Amino acid sequence: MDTQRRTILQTGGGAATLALMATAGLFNPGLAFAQQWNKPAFETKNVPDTVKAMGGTAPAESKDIQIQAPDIAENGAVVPISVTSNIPKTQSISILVEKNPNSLSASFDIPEGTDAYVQTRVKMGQTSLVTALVKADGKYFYVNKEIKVTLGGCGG
Amino acid sequence: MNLTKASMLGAAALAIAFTASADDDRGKAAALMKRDFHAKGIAGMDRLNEDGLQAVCNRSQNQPPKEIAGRLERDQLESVRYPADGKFLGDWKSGESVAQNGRGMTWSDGGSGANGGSCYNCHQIGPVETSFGTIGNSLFQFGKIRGYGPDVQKYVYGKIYNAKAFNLCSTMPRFGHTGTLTEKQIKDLVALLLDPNSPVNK
Amino acid sequence: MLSIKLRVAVALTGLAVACAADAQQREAAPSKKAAAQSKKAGAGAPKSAITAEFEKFREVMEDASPAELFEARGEDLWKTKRGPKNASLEQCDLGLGPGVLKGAYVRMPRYFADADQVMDVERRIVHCMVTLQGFKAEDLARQPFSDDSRTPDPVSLVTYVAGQSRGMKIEVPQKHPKEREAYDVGRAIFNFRAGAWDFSCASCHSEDGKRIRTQDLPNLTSKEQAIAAFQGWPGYRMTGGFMHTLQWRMNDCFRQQRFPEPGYVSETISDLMTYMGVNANGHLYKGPGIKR
Amino acid sequence: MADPMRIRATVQGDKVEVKVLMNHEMETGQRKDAKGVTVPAHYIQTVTATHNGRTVLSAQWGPAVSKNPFLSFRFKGGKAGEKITITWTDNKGEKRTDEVVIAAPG
Repeated sequence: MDTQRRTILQTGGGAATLALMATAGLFNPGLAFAQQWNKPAFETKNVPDTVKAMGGTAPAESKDIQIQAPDIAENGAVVPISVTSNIPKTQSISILVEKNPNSLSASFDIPEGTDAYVQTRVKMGQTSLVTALVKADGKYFYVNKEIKVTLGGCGG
Repeated sequence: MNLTKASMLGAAALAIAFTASADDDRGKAAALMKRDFHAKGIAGMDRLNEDGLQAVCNRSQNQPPKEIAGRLERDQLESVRYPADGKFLGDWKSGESVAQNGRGMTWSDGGSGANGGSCYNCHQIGPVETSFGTIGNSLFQFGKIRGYGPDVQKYVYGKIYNAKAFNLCSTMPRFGHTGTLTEKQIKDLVALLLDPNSPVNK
Repeated sequence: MLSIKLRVAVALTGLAVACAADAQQREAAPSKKAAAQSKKAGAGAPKSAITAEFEKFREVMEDASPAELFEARGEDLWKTKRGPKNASLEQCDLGLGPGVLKGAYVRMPRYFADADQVMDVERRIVHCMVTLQGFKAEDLARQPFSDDSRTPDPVSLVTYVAGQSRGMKIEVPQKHPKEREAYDVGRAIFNFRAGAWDFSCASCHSEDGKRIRTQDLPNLTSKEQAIAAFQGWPGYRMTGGFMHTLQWRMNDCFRQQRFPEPGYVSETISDLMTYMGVNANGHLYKGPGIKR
Repeated sequence: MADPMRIRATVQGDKVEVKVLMNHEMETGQRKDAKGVTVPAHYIQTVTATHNGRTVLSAQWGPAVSKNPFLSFRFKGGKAGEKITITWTDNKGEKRTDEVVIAAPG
């Protein structure tokens, strides 16, 4: 409970600062989001907290999001993941790994004219659900996929 | 009869010819390795010296004539030290961690810390671990299939202690003979395979 | 003890005149039928499915492999004047003439008259760094493998050179007598069992379809599979995220073989690479890859 | 200073496909080195891709993005011969910018 309240407060603070800086004309507003690293979101330790810290409420599961990733990762240090959203007006795509120490791996802002698609590679400490969280037209959607992580090689 | 004899002689001659050139290459290989290698950590240069069994396997492409293999296997079996208390079954839970543990005898091992058996590197064993090798046969349901009796227990203990006592040029290391695993660890592994309560037999 | 020694001596004498060896596997197991059953009773996912999944995503990653980062670094190192002699490596002869890189990697190891030795690519590059640039061999051998703190220059250089043979056919030469001798001695090293666990290279790499844990083990004695070991090296190893060459791969195999350590860029390694490379001849080399 | 990125940008139909490899340790801050000392966190936090002064993708990363990171995306409106610029900034304030010319379809 405490953690949650603090996270929300911090997010609020971050947004306020951002607005203030934008008003002051301190940087190009087009670059604003990229320059502002969402520290509270990256520090959350479970998926619901991450969603909250990113400003999301009650995300709905959606079949219009696809995660392309291996069912079994050959090596948890490098798990290739691509996410495609077919939801109109997709604004951002985030990749969350439930069982990692911090759930949020990466978040991408998709401006108009850019496909709602990203591909990257993430670390996974163990077998886990991976969540693709999409913000579209101000609303939040998600889809989950389980990725198994195995031991391998001599000596494990 | 004559024909058989002649073909056998031919085979013998071939074998000798082949062996001679292979021996020559092996000699060069051994000399080269002694020149090029250096001791590191616990892995001394003495490890490049073949022991008798290795020498026989190296010279026969791991297929020694039956007669010789039989004699040497008996020697290996005589060297197996079975537990003084006559009990072979330890704790299967500890056995599972010995089976998982791949540590032991490399130049990066040494110092403190127990060795493992590296069992999963080569064998399927328990039902949960999907990351298992296939150099050895599957040991899943070992006890269920082969029985839990004292004979099987003694065989498994001996096999882990010195696999070469049962198949002279087996790929499997001699875990007891080389001091890699302790008596207790081998008992725990026996339990992993032969305790009716072990997940291996569920 | 004495009796064991004596019997071994007898056995060795016996072997010298041995006829065709008895090929039977004589596993003294209580029941053979049971063994077959136990094999069927596998609990894990079938190997083929796992391997197919790994290969699918390995391909995805090789399309944009971190190895490219090291190729770029290697190219810089190749072309930059460095070392006590302030020279670049552009005059280094990898067997096809000074500075000729295209196809050099897939034609090594090979015999070099100037050194009167068979050299694999890393051995030759180190040779050039010493003779052309004035680096000291001892310095290069001190910490030759990638770790947290650094990627050694020869590793990036090998990666660059390997990249220049992408898509080319492997043709490791066997013309010179020393190249043929390297193959034969390489095979003998490959089969030499010794050490604490009685292992040779062949213990893991002489049968089709075997794995350690989930890792496929190429059968290096087979034409069809030797390529699997040649392919993908130098490789970006996902574990730790290090670039490694075959020089490292073979060094680490000897560690796991429970042997002492082979010298860096030693003849032993060149001979093993000759054995493996010749067995892989005729296949196409895909360039630096990704490894587990 | 960090080594250059490898950027590939290729026209595909009415879109440009961009693939980026970056040289970066992406240290989590939770790993211990051989001596048992914790290696401090060091990872890229933000990435921005621009084309003709317009942001075509921006990203925020945590330490769970793999070492030597890879990123791929597609956008509309780019032509062969034009430039793409990528910039990353890490948690220590280090920064790297590289650019590449968009290639015609292969």
